[in-house]
Amino acid sequence: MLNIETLSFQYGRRRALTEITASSAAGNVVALVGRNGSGKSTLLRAIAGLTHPNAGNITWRGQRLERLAPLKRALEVAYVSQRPSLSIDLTVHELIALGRFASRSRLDSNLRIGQAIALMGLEALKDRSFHELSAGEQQRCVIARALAQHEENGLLALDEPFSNLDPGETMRVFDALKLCARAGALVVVAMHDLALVDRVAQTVWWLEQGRMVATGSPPDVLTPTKLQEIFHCEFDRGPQGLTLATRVSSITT
Amino acid sequence: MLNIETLSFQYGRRRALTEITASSAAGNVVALVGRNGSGKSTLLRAIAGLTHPNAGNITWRGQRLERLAPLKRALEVAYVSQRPSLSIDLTVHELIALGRFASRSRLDSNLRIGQAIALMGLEALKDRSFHELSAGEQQRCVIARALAQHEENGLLALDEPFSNLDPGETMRVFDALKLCARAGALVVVAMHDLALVDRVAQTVWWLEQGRMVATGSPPDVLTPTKLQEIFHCEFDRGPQGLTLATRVSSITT
Amino acid sequence: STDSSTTSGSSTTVSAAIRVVSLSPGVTATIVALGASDRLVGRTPWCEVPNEVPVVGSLLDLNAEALVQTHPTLILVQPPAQGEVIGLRDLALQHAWRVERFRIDSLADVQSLLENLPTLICDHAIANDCASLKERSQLLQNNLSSALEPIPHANRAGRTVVLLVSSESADAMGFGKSTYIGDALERMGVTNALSRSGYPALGAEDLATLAPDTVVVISQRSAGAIDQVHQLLPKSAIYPIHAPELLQPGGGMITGLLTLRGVLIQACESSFQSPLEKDAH
Amino acid sequence: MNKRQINGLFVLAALLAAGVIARLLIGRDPAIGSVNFSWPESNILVLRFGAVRSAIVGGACLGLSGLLLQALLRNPLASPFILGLSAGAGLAAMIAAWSASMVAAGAVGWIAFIAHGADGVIPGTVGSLAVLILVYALGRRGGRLDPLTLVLTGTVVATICGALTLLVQSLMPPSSRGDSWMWFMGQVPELPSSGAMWTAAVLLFCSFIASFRSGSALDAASIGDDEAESLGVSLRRLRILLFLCAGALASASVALCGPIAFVGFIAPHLSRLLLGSRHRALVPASVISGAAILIWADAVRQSIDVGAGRLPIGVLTALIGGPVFLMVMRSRQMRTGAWTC
Amino acid sequence: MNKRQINGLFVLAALLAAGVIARLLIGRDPAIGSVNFSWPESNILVLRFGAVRSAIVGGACLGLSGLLLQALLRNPLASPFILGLSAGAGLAAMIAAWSASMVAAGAVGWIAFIAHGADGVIPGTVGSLAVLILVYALGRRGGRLDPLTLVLTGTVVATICGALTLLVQSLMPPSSRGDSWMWFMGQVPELPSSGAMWTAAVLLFCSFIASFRSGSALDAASIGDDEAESLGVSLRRLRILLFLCAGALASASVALCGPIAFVGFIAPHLSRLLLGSRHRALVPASVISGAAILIWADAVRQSIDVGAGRLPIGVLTALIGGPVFLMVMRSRQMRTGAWTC
Ligand SMILES: Nc1ncnc2c1ncn2[C@@H]1O[C@H](COP(=O)(O)OP(=O)(O)OP(=O)(O)O)[C@@H](O)[C@H]1O
Ligand SMILES: Nc1ncnc2c1ncn2[C@@H]1O[C@H](COP(=O)(O)OP(=O)(O)OP(=O)(O)O)[C@@H](O)[C@H]1O
Ligand SMILES: [Mg+2]
Ligand SMILES: [Mg+2]
Repeated sequence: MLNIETLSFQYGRRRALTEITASSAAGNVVALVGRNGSGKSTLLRAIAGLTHPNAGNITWRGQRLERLAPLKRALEVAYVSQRPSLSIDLTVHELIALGRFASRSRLDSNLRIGQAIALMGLEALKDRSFHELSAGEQQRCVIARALAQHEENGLLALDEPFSNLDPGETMRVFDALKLCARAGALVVVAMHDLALVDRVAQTVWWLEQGRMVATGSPPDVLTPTKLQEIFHCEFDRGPQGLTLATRVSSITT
Repeated sequence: MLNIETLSFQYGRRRALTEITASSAAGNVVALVGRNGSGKSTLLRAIAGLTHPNAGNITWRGQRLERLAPLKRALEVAYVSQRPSLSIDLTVHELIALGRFASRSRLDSNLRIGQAIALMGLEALKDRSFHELSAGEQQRCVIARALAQHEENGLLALDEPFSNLDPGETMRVFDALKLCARAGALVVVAMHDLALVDRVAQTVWWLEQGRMVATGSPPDVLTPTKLQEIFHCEFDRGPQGLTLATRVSSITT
Repeated sequence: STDSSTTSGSSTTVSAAIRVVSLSPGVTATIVALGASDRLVGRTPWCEVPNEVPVVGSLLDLNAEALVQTHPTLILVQPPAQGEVIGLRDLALQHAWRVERFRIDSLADVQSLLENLPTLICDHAIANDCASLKERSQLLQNNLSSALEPIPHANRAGRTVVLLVSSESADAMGFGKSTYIGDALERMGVTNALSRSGYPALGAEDLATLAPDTVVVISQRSAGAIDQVHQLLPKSAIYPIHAPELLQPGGGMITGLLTLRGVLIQACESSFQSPLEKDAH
Repeated sequence: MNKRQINGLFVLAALLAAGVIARLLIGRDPAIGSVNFSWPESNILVLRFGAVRSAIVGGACLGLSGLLLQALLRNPLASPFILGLSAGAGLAAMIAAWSASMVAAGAVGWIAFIAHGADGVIPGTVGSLAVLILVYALGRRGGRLDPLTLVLTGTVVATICGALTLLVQSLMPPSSRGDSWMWFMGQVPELPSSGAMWTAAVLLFCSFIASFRSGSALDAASIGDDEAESLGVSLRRLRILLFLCAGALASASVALCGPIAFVGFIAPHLSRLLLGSRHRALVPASVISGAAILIWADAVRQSIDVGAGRLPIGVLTALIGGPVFLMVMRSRQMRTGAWTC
Repeated sequence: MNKRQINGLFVLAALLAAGVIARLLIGRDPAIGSVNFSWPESNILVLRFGAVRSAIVGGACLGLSGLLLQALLRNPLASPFILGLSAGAGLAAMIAAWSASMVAAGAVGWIAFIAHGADGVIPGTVGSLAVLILVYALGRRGGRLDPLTLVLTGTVVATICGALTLLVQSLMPPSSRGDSWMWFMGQVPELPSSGAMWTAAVLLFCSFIASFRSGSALDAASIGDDEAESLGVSLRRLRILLFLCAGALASASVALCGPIAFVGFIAPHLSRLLLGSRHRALVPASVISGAAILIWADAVRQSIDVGAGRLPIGVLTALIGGPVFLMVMRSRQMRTGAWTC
């Protein structure tokens, strides 16, 4: 159970989050949507316990994650940042193995690393250097790392994990996240592809300029009129779910 | 006119592109699609004249770009990489101004920088430090830099410019690219969002494992059966154009 | 170009016409030994003088302004070093200063320095100045010769080595053949255990292998270092001496040579008194 | 550990062993300067063993310290003395020497106490610890150790200490100024002070255990601060730990061998070229290669005489380690075409 | 340029002007050590002007060289001497001095030729150019100058040169060993060799123009190699240009002032803290702040006497530049909370 109460955060004097309140039970996929710069990444870091909020608080299963020791926190929450970086030369396998940093059991770890590699389809890339991969392949590696780290019933906080992924890989990752949620995890994903959100998330949290403007199920929140208002582009809700409409096609013609 | 002839490229001993042949006239938007690791970025860097191919050649308006002096090349082609980085502290305006590095005329440059900023809606962020922006805002900055650099009738090579952008900004960037193409430029964009490709690109180049497996207009190339085969997920072609179907929704239920 | 306001306060006016700047500690020490330090108006930071003489920098970091303000007539330098001060030559020409160079490496260099210095620094305007300086120089040369007289029964000291030890952990420096100390040992008839030339750095093992009969350690304060030499050479006779003058070849080292001679004589006598010990070795 | 790492460690260990044997066998006649190889008499053997111990412990301290600092400061130019520790130790040694000359001139009290340590390890240790604390205090930003701030602060503090050393030196009587320079050449003492030896050995042991256990934390720290924290690495604690270990090791090596920073710069790079960049393997590799470089340098200097007796150890570490490093760097470039630091 | 940059340049220029005035006015009675402030007589004024010229040109060379190297090597620890140029110059000067002593002992030919240059700038220039070529040859990867390879190569070559210097030094009689240390402290000569002065001034002028014009190329080079190339920056040419300018400036400053690397390390950082990181502004700022630091250090040392005459200039640059830098660094952190290098 994730509980966010009147959370505020600022970078220096710039306000990034203003009195955010929201909550979600485990077993869900929560999609964090909103315009660029609306505060998704900031909120996600706060959820993962990596920053100290200026006001309000966040609890996960009653604990304030930012106050836990990192080793303990790592067993509760796995985080993937929007800009992965690596300053030394590791192979894919070594990088994913870092996901088990906090775990004690060797045997269990090897199992989990193998599972994560299989789940992300990285068997063929296992022994290649991370720096020699394409952007999408790298993205899959860091997701695999988070999957290896993540414990059942834990929290998965992913910041735009689908960027750079091809449609097939996007599906693969989504399936993996759904699987985690079904197994009892809470998955919070910042993302921009509203069509995907609509199809996959149980809950949508919508941020605007650091404020939570809407929470609820995708069909309730992502109505074509609201989307039109915010993003200035038209969406249709057909039998397939949400799809992008007009304007674009108007130019194409 | 961009002409690619039996182009091959390898990283060390690893083959990344194999005998690519394709061509496109100016005034087009060419979408480069394919799975992760299929060689899109590699091809784009070759198109931008940043690498020396191992075999074959690329010509743009009859010139081999990789043999031009960088200052001259910069007037022909603007490039945005998949992983923008900046090691010093610049403001957004300063970063975008770098796009005019190769140009001689000061006045013209200021005009173009202003236009690019307006086109990408960065007026409000103009004086902020690049490092203090959100990922999507940074992405818009580097696109603005390429727009400022790009000369009419030039070549624009963009590597996944839509990653990290919200739907509204995606539309904005797409409109800008269309505008460039209409004005006589050739725009080559590596991208994964097939629904967007379908709506906006005139030509699709499809790479598989370093080979060009299909070229042509979106409806010809992006047929649901082919997509199913490659990406293992179902697409529908309805009145709205291409949309992602089943499998995903099957899980959601 | 005389400006009385900049004249050194403590220097008397024995020789207003001769104003010497020495850029070599060895030369300075020689001037002091000649009793002519009253005409020194400039020195390096490394020079030790009894009276107050301003520092005008060194060959490698000259304080030209201070040098000009001392109004020298004669500048004494000791090549080779890193090369001479750029522009010193021009400045000297411009101000009509005389510049003299001395090489001081061997005992012979020291002797010729003693011979030549008086004529350079004496004031012909003052009666007897040159003569008395020469006299003192002769005296010093005599002292030097007598300090270097063969020591009776010098071979009783056995294989001898003179060491400079600065601290416990650093290597000692030995004085080999054809150095000024090596020359001195030879003149005194003592066998230098270091049969090589130059100033080799000697590690602990080197000392233990060398196993000299007599060791003279020039060290100012490092008690630990001397203990260490004892520990390394339990069978040798070890004589620590306090003679920093010995480190600077020139007229100033004569007292140091006398100290050295003293301990060497002691070494010969003590080994004469206990011949059994020597036989045992 | 993978095969490359194990092979690399083997090679380094073999080099170290060969170095030990060489150092034990090489002898020289100091009187004429000729070299000989033979098992020495017992009184000489003791000295050679002493040098072997100094070289192994000192080199290991330097290698590990350099590795930890390169990881902590994220800078390939980092070496044990980047934080100013050896400069601090040098300053303290110089102050001790100065106070000794004051004592000789009749001063008393605490000056005499410091002066008493002039020959031993006390001033060096005190000096480097003082600098450690100072750099720690100044090198933080927002309450945390920040690599860039730390590396700049360390460099500046080192330079200031160096300047103060010269200042103190010019306060001393001319005749005793020259001596202290000897200290700055570095040594591999054949009669190491047992205090310095034991301190260094104990610190090396503890730091080795601590850094070996932090091996994967060090790897994890290279993926960016946020993600590393989320993996369970306490960057705060890791940095303080690294800082303290690296500082203690540098101080210990200074107390034992004086300032020979180059070994600590080159041993980690050489290990990285041979074994790759995982810290689990790099920690033992840097320890071994540091010891190997120092012992080989010491062995070679026994057998070289250009007319000035034994050369300062710093000359040999540079003349052996430098070219070896350049060769390995170029050959590995040729082979793989890619080398990340 | 924006307001912050213009203000910063003004402040630095004012500091430089004040430094020049201070240096011209401060005098000291060498006999009694008292300081006085007054317009000097003409024969003294000439000397003070000489020092002012040396400090301005030398400091400017160092500041610019440091800036270019920090940009080229992408390393905040880079300073003019990271490439081993001063070590090379020191080695050559030492060899010259040694051969001078050989000449005295009867050697002839080219040794005599080198020795003849001992009091000029020839050996220093030859030495640093030789090192420049060596580092250039070794510091490339795949035919291009590569920052990491270059910085490691430079450091190693510098250390090797330092070791060789010690080696040559230990061949010289001990009485002349002490002196040569002084050279390594650096100087601000009141009687600069006109050859060195002109060379440095011309090189400074050309390098300044070249780097000022490369200002935006330097900014552009910081956005990653591919993108920079696509903007029109020829990284190959830029790096070679920077390398040559930085190397020539470092050599010139060594010939003029000996090795005072610290000014070159600190001037660019100080400028960056004051003006931000755009190179158009940093180029003039580093030139001015380098000159200002050196002239202030020289002015202050005229007024200090701890009993051994003037202190070496290196002591003052560290004791003035160091704390100023630490203060500015801390105050700016307090203010903005963010500082990128
Ligand atoms: N620096 C490199 N060294 C070696 N191999 C590389 C390097 N960069 C990419 N590759 C390999 O070359 C192939 C093509 O890579 P490329 O980056 O062009 O793919 P891409 O189509 O852009 O993928 P993505 O959609 O993930 O961006 C991949 O198999 C990749 O692993
Ligand atoms: N390091 C920082 N310093 C100052 N302001 C920042 C910093 N990082 C982000 N911001 C600002 O805080 C706000 C929220 O940023 P955040 O990265 O959370 O947005 P986001 O919703 O993740 O955007 P995107 O979709 O582009 O990733 C933005 O206005 C951004 O400019
Ligand atoms: Mg974000
Ligand atoms: Mg790509």
